[in-house]
Amino acid sequence: MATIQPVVLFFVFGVLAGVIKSDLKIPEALYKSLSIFLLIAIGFKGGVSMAKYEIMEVLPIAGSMVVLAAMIPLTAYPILRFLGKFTQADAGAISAHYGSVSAVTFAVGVAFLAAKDEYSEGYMVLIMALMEIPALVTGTILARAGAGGQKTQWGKLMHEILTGTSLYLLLMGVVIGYYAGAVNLVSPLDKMFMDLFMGVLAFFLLEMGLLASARLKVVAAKGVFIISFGILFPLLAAFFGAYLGWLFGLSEGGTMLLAVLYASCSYIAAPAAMRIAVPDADPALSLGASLGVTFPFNIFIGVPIYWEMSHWFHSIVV
Amino acid sequence: MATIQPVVLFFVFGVLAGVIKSDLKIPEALYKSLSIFLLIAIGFKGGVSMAKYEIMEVLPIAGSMVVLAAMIPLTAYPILRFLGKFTQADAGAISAHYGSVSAVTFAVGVAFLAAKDEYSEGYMVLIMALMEIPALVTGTILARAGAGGQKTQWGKLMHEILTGTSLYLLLMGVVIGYYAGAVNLVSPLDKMFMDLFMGVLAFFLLEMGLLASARLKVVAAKGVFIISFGILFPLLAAFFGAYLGWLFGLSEGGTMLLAVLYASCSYIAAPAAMRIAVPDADPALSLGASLGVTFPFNIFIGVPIYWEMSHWFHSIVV
Amino acid sequence: MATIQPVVLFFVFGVLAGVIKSDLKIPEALYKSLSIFLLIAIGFKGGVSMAKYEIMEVLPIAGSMVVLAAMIPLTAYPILRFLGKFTQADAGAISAHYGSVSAVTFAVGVAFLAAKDEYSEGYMVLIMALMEIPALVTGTILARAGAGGQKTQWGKLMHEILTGTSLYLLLMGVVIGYYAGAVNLVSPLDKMFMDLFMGVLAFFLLEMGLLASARLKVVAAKGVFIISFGILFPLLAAFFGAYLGWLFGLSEGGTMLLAVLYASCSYIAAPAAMRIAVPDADPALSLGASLGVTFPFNIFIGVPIYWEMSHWFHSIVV
Amino acid sequence: MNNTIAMKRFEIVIGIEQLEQLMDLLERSEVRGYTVIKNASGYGSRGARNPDDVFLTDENVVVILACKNEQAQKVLNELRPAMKGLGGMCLISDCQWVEGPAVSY
Amino acid sequence: MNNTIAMKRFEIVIGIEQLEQLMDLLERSEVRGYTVIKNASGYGSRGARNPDDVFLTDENVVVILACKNEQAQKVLNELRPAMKGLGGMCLISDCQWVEGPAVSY
Amino acid sequence: MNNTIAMKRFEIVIGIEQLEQLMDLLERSEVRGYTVIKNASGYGSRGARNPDDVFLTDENVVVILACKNEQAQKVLNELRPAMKGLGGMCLISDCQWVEGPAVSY
Ligand SMILES: Nc1ncnc2c1ncn2[C@@H]1O[C@H](COP(=O)(O)O)[C@@H](O)[C@H]1O
Ligand SMILES: Nc1ncnc2c1ncn2[C@@H]1O[C@H](COP(=O)(O)O)[C@@H](O)[C@H]1O
Ligand SMILES: Nc1ncnc2c1ncn2[C@@H]1O[C@H](COP(=O)(O)O)[C@@H](O)[C@H]1O
Ligand code: NA
Ligand code: NA
Ligand code: NA
Repeated sequence: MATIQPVVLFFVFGVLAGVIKSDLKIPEALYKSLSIFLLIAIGFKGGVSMAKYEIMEVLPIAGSMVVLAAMIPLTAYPILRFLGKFTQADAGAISAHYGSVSAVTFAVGVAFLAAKDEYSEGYMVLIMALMEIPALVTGTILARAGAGGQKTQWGKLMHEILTGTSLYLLLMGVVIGYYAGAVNLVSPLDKMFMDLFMGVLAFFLLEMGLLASARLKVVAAKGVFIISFGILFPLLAAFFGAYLGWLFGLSEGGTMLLAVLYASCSYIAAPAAMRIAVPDADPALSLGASLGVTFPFNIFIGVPIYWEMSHWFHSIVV
Repeated sequence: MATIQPVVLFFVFGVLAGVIKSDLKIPEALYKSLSIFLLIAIGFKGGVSMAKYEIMEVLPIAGSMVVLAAMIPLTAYPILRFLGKFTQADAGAISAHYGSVSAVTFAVGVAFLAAKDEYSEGYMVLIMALMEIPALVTGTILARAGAGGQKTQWGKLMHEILTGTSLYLLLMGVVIGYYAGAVNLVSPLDKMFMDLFMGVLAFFLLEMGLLASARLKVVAAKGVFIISFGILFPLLAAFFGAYLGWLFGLSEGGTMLLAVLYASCSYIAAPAAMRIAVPDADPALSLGASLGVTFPFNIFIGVPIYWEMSHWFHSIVV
Repeated sequence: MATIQPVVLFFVFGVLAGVIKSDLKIPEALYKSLSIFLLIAIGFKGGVSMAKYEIMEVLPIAGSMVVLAAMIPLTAYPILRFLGKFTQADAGAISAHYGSVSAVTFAVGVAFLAAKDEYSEGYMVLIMALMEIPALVTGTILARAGAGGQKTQWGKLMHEILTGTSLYLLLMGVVIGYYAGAVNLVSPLDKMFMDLFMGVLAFFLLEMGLLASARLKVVAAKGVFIISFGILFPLLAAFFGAYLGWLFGLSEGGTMLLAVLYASCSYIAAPAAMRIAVPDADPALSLGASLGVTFPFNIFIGVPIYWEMSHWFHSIVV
Repeated sequence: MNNTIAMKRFEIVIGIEQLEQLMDLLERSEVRGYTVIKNASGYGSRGARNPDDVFLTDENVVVILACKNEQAQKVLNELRPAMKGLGGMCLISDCQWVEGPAVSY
Repeated sequence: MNNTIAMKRFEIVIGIEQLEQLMDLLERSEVRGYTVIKNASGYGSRGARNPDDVFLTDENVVVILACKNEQAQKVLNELRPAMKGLGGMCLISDCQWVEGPAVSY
Repeated sequence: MNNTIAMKRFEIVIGIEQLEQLMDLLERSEVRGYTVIKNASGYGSRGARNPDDVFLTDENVVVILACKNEQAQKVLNELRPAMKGLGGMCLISDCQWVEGPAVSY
């Protein structure tokens, strides 16, 4: 069994602070600054290691995995709509959240591999950045198809998706990291974007813990189905991701990261996009499931399981 | 004589900026972020080095020194009440401030030892975290005993003391540092919480200088007694602390740090607690003495003196 | 030809975010915190390397170059007033901006030299700090001389210039760096103020890009003259600076940095000072030219050109 | 003024620590709209209160609410006894609600 | 009160995303002065709106403007149809402008 | 309305750089309560003023104060000449102070 990483204990203490009603508060500006840092740093790191690949070799694999990510909301929707009895709007919006990804969950996965000294493909971060697009579009179609009412603001939605902060900062990090790697000038920037990564992640997880404990209370009131969904669906999605990673010949680390991406769900980009695209969905529902249930599940229990999944796939063939 | 550490010059420039009315301002969010960082980092560092001790060996010594810290407000109170002619409320509240501790003063002491390459016991930080409790409780009892008027909100006070940000973050740092040390995963987190410690302290001292210069003006108007108290009492408390440290067999560095803890006084946890427990005390008085007088005295003059005290105790016996 | 540094790509992405109307926003507190960091760090670094010189040797050279910087507004003014047909107030205020300096442009110059492993004199930073003074005073005289109307608030202006945040933090950094260098205690502070410099600069340039793209729109509406001025005048000033640097026997790197200082123009200290001294000047004009035109020109095109200028001067003599 | 409804405007200033209590009270009074401005400072019977002081933070909030004249007395009846514990101030004035946006009073 | 002019005071609460639109409208109505308070939260027909929520930010702004009685009807005529799209609320009340500062109404 | 006192409500908007001056003036007029909202932006005779601009910060503050009718004229007499130097605006309106909280007017 893997030892728990010290960094995730920050999350535990964040939750605990919420539970005991400590007056601990992370200034909003710090929270925003850290999230900007993390997105750039994740992109940068991926970009630097992508500089070692032929970009043209990578694109078809990455592209396929991005497109196949549309399968996630397509699977989630019928479960939510027909088993969970959610409205079309809610089922579609939640599907979009689960098709989309969480950069922080990904970062915890990367930290897990780093502690094990396991290799993974640098372009996973590119897949992460681009997976948002099919997930949010598919989720919106599911929420809206055949429904009357207000017309979907597709123009506004696509602008939001394509220029949204998360995608923009990740891609920016990738491009600059790639360039820095190519011209061999990574060095003074890595002191910030690589060396401090784990420390920043620690702070961020502390705040995430505070936020998650508030959200969990809200979603707990919504019943047991959504909580079960928030735990079981990621396992299913991860299995699919691990299968694809193995199929496409990723390393064990890369396969695990793809499982993490498929299992993780969004709490930043998706809520913003769904408010524009599906304003009649209840944001407390999707956010509660995503942040209050699936995020903690993934970073504590999911990540080690997904590593075992990847290991299992890679062991059967050889 | 010891050379002045560069980091305390930041404090001087903070004070100077206040004096010449520079428009220099540290954003509040930065101030709060830095203080969160410092508390976690101080705890983390202590926790990592505590991982080398048997925890059960440490607890009785640490516990004794925490309990004995209640002596500080018990000594301060009669001086303030009968020599200083302060009201019971004010005398009690000020006692609570001086019994409590300043993590930044402690950090300056740690930096002083680091510059000298002197060893100190890691669990001093645990003593610091826990000393708040007897100090604030004793101070409140002194302020309230026999006094009629509003009933003391003990429940609210204990919640404030036990879940207050400073104590929580320090203990969290200790626990995570201890765990990281035990499982040998200190490494990526130390880039943040250890390497950057002095730089963050520098920023923080700059802001402290700005704040202290404003507070000193206020306390100066309150007369010469409170200023003398703010300088002489810490010397007395430090002497007591150094004596105890030597008695309990601490290293020279540890003895000095205990002296620093006993001499330092609070400007974050204590003001918050005293507003709840002793609302009729004048916060400008205790805060002015603590931040405007004792803090600067300690970091410039006190710390080197406490080092000499520790040295003196350790030399007489051997 | 020099390769573009990765760090300036952050500026490009900042501009791009503005152009595509991304919702990317840097919290104001982060922006202010980073600028405080950069000013201290620039000063600190210069101070540390100044500790290697005899301070008395340096002062006359530095002093001369500071005084000669008054030539910049004196040259800019007639161009703006008679060729550009600006009002006396605007011409004076813009002159003050161009006589003054941009610490971030200087930092990009320093990073350029670092990537080339080129030496430069540490006291350039002292020149930068002090150049503000003659520039702002000369600009104000030009804007006000012979003009009736409101009396110039010289007292308030001099207080603003001498205690303004930029000058104060730079000088503070220099003094502390110098002291730390002299007593050989640079070590724990450098982890913050030196190692992280480039990473912080990256964040800052991202924000500068966002701000510049907004400003460029405003200045573009003001016509072609001000844009041409914003590109051509820095070239002229840089040439003068490079000539002086060579004349005073600076190294190639130092000569280039002096050219950068002469070419760069202010967008923080000067706007604040000019609002007090020349309230009837239009701040959108000077700020637009400085931040929207000259700043991007300098960091992308200017810096490599000024390096060639320095090289050229140094090659003709030898 | 045409297309407007005569209403009462309440303007309440209290400490932020009492905001939740006030919001519960307004909910009980079936108020269907209010606006909250945080981070206010001020001066009153308890002296100066200022959210910007790093060590001694006291934050006031301003709550503005418009309701029909009929409802105003009801709100007032609930509010008046509570205000004793809340401190601060509560002003009432006449105003005209401009018809147009969704009804939230 | 001496040295005062009878005027109308508008108090408008809308979402920040509509502020630019409102400012354009006020410019068209030749309003020569207004004050904007950002970062307001509130409750109305669309439920709670709160700028402090990290994930689901909804920021309200309060716009206060004083203008002469003559101009008030004109502003109102422009404002009323727009408010339907803007949501929020708009109150009008009587007030006295104290003469002294530069005229900006 | 029962249990209320008729009062005057002042609403003053000025630049933050003049706030201290205004507070001194209010103290001299023996005002015993006021509320300050910072970080306001606005438009007036000096054009747009906006605290969010990183380089050209202009912050307005809104000061609200309620006082008895008798005192209002006194405050106004102090305020009116000062407002010329302060710029901004000052509005006065009628309001009812709800009795309950400690007297601070
Ligand atoms: N009756 C009211 N009194 C005060 N503020 C209101 C009222 N109704 C609405 N608001 C404000 O207008 C905002 C938007 O209202 P709505 O569009 O109805 O959701 C709310 O969040 C409140 O800040
Ligand atoms: N007469 C008044 N006018 C305006 N605001 C007031 C007045 N009295 C009290 N306040 C506000 O209410 C807050 C609390 O008042 P108090 O409980 O009396 O200290 C003060 O800090 C002010 O912001
Ligand atoms: N007619 C008005 N209505 C509301 N606020 C105003 C009005 N006139 C001026 N102000 C406010 O007062 C500030 C300063 O005004 P001024 O000194 O005229 O530029 C403006 O930025 C506005 O916030
Ligand atoms: Na997913
Ligand atoms: Na103490
Ligand atoms: Na220049």
